[in-house]
Amino acid sequence: MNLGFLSSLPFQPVTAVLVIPGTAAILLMLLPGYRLTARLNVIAALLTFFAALTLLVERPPHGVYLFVDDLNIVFVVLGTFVGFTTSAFSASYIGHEIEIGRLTPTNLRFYHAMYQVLMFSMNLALLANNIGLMWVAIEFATLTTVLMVGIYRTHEALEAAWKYFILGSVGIALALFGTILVYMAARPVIGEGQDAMVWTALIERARDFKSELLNVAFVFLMLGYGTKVGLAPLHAWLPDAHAEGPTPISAVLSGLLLNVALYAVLRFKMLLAANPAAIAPGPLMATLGLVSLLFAGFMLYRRRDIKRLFAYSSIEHMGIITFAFGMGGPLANFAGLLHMTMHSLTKSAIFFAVGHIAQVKGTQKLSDIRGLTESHPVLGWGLVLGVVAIAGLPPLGIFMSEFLLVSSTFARAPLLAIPLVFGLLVAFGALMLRLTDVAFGKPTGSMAAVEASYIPLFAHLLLVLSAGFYLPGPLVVWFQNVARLLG
Amino acid sequence: MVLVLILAPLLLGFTRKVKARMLRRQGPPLLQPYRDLLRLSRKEVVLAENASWLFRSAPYMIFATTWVAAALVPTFATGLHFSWTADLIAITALLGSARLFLALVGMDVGTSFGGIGSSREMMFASLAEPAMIMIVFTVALVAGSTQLSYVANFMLTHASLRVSLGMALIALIIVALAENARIPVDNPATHLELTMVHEAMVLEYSGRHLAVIEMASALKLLLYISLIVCIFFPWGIAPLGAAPSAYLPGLATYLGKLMVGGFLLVLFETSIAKMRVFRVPEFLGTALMLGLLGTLLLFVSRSF
Amino acid sequence: MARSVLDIAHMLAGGLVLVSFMLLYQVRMFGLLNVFALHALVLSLSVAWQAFSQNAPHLYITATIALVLKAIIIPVALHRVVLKLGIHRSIETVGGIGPTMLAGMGLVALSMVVMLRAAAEADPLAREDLAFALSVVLLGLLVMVTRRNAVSQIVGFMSLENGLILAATGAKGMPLVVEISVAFSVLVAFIVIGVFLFRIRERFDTVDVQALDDFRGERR
Amino acid sequence: MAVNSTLVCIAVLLATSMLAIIVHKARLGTRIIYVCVIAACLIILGVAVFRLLGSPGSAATVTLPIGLPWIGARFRVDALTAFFQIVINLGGTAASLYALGYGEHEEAPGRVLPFYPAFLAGMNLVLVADDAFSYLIAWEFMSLSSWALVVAHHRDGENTRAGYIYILMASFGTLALLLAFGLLAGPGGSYGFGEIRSAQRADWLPGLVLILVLIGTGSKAGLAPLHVWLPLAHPAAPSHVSALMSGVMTKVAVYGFIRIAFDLLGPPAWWWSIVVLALGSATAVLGVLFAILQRDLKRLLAYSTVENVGIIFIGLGLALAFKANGMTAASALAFTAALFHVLNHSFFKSLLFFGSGAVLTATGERDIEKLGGLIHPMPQTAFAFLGGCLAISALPPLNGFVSEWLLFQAILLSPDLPQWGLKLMVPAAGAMLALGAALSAACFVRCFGITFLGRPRSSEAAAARETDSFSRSGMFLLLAACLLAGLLPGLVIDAIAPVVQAHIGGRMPAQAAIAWLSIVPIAESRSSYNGLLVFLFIGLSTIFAVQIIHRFASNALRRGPAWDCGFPNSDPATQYTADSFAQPVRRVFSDVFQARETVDMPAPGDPRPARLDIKLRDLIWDAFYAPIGRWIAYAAEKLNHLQFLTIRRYLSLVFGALVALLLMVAIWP
Repeated sequence: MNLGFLSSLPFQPVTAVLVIPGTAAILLMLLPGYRLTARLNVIAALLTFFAALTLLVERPPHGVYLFVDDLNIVFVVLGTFVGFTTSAFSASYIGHEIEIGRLTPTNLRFYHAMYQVLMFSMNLALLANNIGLMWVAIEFATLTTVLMVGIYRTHEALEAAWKYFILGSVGIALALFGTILVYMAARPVIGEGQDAMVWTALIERARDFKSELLNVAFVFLMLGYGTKVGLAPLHAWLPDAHAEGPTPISAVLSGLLLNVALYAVLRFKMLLAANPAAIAPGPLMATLGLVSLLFAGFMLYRRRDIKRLFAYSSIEHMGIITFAFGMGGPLANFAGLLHMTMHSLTKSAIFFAVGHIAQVKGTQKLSDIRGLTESHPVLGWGLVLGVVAIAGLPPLGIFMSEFLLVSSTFARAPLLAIPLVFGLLVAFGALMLRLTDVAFGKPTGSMAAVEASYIPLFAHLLLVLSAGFYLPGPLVVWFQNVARLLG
Repeated sequence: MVLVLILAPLLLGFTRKVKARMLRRQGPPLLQPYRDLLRLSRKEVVLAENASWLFRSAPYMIFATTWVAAALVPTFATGLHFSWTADLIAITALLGSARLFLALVGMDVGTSFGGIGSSREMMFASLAEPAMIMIVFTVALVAGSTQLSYVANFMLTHASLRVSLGMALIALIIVALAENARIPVDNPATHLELTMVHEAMVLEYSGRHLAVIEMASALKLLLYISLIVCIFFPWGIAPLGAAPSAYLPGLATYLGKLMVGGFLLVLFETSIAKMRVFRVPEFLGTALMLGLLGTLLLFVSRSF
Repeated sequence: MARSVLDIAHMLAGGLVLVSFMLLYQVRMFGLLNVFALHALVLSLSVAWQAFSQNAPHLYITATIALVLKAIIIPVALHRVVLKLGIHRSIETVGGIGPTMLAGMGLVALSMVVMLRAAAEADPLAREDLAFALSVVLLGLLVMVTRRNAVSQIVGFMSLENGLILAATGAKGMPLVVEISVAFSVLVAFIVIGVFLFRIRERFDTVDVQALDDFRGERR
Repeated sequence: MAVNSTLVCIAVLLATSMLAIIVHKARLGTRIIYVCVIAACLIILGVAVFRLLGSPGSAATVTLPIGLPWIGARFRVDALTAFFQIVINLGGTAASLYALGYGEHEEAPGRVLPFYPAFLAGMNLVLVADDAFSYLIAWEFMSLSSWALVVAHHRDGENTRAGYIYILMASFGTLALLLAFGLLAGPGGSYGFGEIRSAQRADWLPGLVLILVLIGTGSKAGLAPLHVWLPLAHPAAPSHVSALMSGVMTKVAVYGFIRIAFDLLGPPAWWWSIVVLALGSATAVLGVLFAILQRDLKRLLAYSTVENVGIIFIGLGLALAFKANGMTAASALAFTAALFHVLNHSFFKSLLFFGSGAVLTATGERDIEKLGGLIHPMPQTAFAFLGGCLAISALPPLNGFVSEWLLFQAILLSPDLPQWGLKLMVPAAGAMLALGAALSAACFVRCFGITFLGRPRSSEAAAARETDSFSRSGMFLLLAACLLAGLLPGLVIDAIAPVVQAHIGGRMPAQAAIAWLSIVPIAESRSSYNGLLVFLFIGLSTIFAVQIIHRFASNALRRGPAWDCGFPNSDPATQYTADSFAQPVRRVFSDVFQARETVDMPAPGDPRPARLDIKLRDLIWDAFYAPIGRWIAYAAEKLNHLQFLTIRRYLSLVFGALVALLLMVAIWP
């Protein structure tokens, strides 16, 4: 695909990243018919992805509302890519759902529209140069996902959506309060009005801000956005939302929304880091991360539902990433970024596999799924590869980040490394235990061949695999810049 | 090498004779063992149906290994030509391989007695061998060599009384008793299968095979006695590079020592009774402990 | 002038906190709803006053939204719900009123300490407002935590959100306040609709969240 | 040049496993794959041999632009690497040769063929890795591929369980190594081995690293108490893979230990050797004791692997002790002995596993209580297996004896060590070593006797057939290797010398020059051994005896029934069983095993058969692992309640967190 064509479009790529999904959403709201809408959905996602790619090529100047810098472009590109692959996956997945009548065409129209809205709001949250705007966008994303989680209208789905909704709203409220406090802190320095909420302005003047106010603000922001990240005491919505919603949504949640929330947290961490007098945000994040890691690690053992299992593993990995950014320093930050990327790819891949598995086996109960590698070799080995990757075994990408994280942590703060390693081991044990049961042994359930689209699954896994061996130079430089940015 | 071959049955006969005399019996003539061997070798061989090639080749292996081991022990002169081909440890190991073959053939035919024999034999061995190694350690640490000729020389030149050596001697005697299937560990003259250890293993043998095995065990006895002799009582043994003329007195003293050794052995045997199989490990355990103690003593005393 | 301005703002904000306390010790459903209406009223007043004192006209919109939506429509709607579901008897609270009140006091104290330390030399008006807003937020959370019943939890959440609006308006010259209040109203609307949309009445015999939780994904 | 060719071969191996995914269904697929593997292994082998004998001193390095971005993947071949390359690829070649025949019986080639070359590639990669990252990647890749092979026969629950425990222990070890490297590399993250070698460290650090490395490599090598996975996982895999895991992969772990403890870590402290020696001797004795009691042929072999690893670590411990006290010659001796044993064990353990695989294919049985009399249907296998048994029992003139003999010689030099701890530790280790050697002899008499001798105890055993020629050739190749290494130890020692030179700073005196090819560790007056002559003597005297007998004695021979002691019962069940063979040992060491014997002796006149049940458990498992498992299960159960809270409770969690943090901010100075 030649980028010249895209940049020759009448509008800036930045806006393109937002406009394409927006218009697509409206279109999809109107158009009937599953095939057409599914295709349109994929195409829109693809275009968005290319638009995001063009951002790499020529970076637009910082606007008042939108801006692009090293940090958020990582998230944007990653997000749009996963969004695209997921839409491709969802096309085949939803097709099956229609056949078995779990979804009605009306649901479907709604579903696709919502999907694009989600894309839109997430991209907005990432590109927003205004902390208020970012907040609004994230709230919007949450609401859409709430609606999509509840789309099946089963007891469990509704309950999950409700739980997600209530907890999410509280999180939103806390985040808003934090945002207001930041404004209050910025106002005396920058002056009233718009500018005091513009990110680029804030970060420049951050050192002069009132540190105490910033501290309080960070507490609220950490908890507010941390709820979205799914950190341990605030995680409650995450497993059920993943388990009860349609699998593509689970993939998007794990692969994207958590990252977006994390992105918000990172922004404010940078803000605090820029202010010498404020409390160091690192320890707080590190603690929350460790707690999540350990907690999720233990929770993995008692899971009976395959999607919940991987939801908890998302909590675990978010914990690891948060810990990494909490540790700070070039190595740990690099590890954190890498881990985040790899986790998005791997986890969404796993959900692709799990979606098809659940469809062909007709159940999500772990105890009813056995011997996948024998009954459905491609899916089974795909799942094995994915779990092996997520468990942090080489030669896949996550190993590299865990390697950097653990070794650098142990060299700097040995006492922190012990719980980290312990948590990793516990989680690893649980994952491999479940994997052994699911992938091996005498097959149970239907042996029917599954009409699945393996491309997204294996595209992701291939990326992860290659990343384990080789990170392209530009990517590395870029990550290193971001790591430096995060301090 | 040939010498030991000739002497071995004689020693056996001697011990039997003396034993009989002690029991107030007339006892077989001194040369009886030779006669037995000849007779056996003339008899035909009766093989069990399912005896394998191993069963038929093993006797020769046993004989050969034992013989080589025995030939490596300096008897009356230290300047043996090939003495450097193997040292004490190697000798122990050679005997070990002989034992291994013996135990294997014990299991070959697949009767229960052979099994009993080999399992007990291996259990004894698994304690006797470490004990032996420990003894070797002690001796080697004293003499600064595991090379028998050098050891004998060392003992000859600066022989001095040492606690650890005494321990080693006792341990070695115990080991020797166990290895040669003598009372109290085993009764060479038993005819009740359940009490057999060594005999049980060779139960299936007959004719020439039996002869070879008997020869081997006779060699073993000789080997141990001459081992004890040359390590602990090397007096009169012809030193390194001595003129052949010195060999004669050496030989004489050697024979004398053999007689004494055989006599003591018999004395010991007749004075005590055979012990239960599961008391044997304790018996051998003492040997192991003594050996280890001797070694430790030397290790520690080095620092003074 | 400035003095009285400050006092009135102060009084209104303090009043809001007071009303939150009243929310805390309501045991009757309707009582709760009425008090909440009052809460919203006070809020709209204080917002209006801020609009006047900061002469920021756009805040009037927020005030009216608060007034119309929160003080009138939603309480009425909730009345309907309560009647429809027939749960107007009384609401089981977790822990007695006494402890709850004490906890509330503690929270207010905490927020005072935090804010006054934090915003020491920010301009007094904003400072007071912030402190009060924080305590309102915390009290709202406390209400949510101490009530077993969905409707009363909604009420708690809305009071919390009132606190946010208070803070937002208190933050002098803060942009987007209107948008935010609108967004929140949408959110609240969603919640209220949710009770209908999810047909909780039909699916469950009661809106008691306990009942919702019986459908926790993995049965034990 | 050496590095490049090695890397190319590794790439070929990886490509082969890719290929295997495609062709594993094809009729000739198995052949193709294994032939490719053999080719690659042979090339690496040749290069390594050439290097070790040709230009041992130097070290060639290559850096590829993959792996950790700012370091790149560094690869290096020095003497140590070359030596272990020889060990591994000899084993690999033999195993592949064996598998050419054995693999035909594989029922699920799709689960073996793709991972087998990957496994070999991983092991080779570990050897050449020259920075922490690529080292660990290779290390874990090795574990991963072998895990896949362990769970190849996945319908058997035992195997999957074994695989689970294995992969868990493996990643535990990897994390330990990761921590070790973290310490070595320091916060700056200089992961290259070069930097690590030259780095300056706090004096407390190397000790900690050594402990971590012991945990990391020990868990792979099967050092007690980290050995529990080994007797489960090794038997679970197909036999040629078991051979690789037992004979070769444990050696890779040893390599890791040597590479870090002797190379990267700088001068050792004397107390390290105490730790190593203690662990090593405990492992040796425990391993063989448990081996004696096993009824499963392959598990028995696995336990004996544990024992031999113990022996190797005893040697390494001695080497550390001497090195720490600057006694170079002695240290060189001990180190040589350890490396020699590495080589030997890789030979005869692979050989024995091949044999067990042959038995498995012939009878479908691993339980030796159901075997017996196999020497008649499969004489050649029996012969090879017997050779392996003799070698592993450390009997002259085979190779096993030489390495143990060298070890004993090294121990004899240790009274000059100044530290009291060592003065007491070393003789104890020596006793343990001797005990282990003797017990292993007993163990393998039992193993061979019950399996191959006597009468068949089951119809399968009775119906057994000799295995195919490929399998046999694989076995005899290794048997020849055992014999050669036993007869010409001098050459092996000289070949090892450059490795020793590189890591100890001294070497044993050159052996090749000595007359009659005998070996002399220190001086002839101390000790010397000549495998060749011993062999010749034995051979001569055997011939002599045979000649005499056949000349003078009657050659009459008659087949008759075995002596039944006047109690005719020809049922094979009356034979001595494996358990009864082990019974004396079990009694003697009863307090080590805690074996539960339950005897059920029916009253006279009761037709019930009498029963004797023996329950045997690995104490280490009960002592360490079971409690951990229970604890984790308990914690998981308790925490699991958090999945089932009400929304209100979740809210109160959030609320609590908020209040707590606010308090924290409030009391913040």
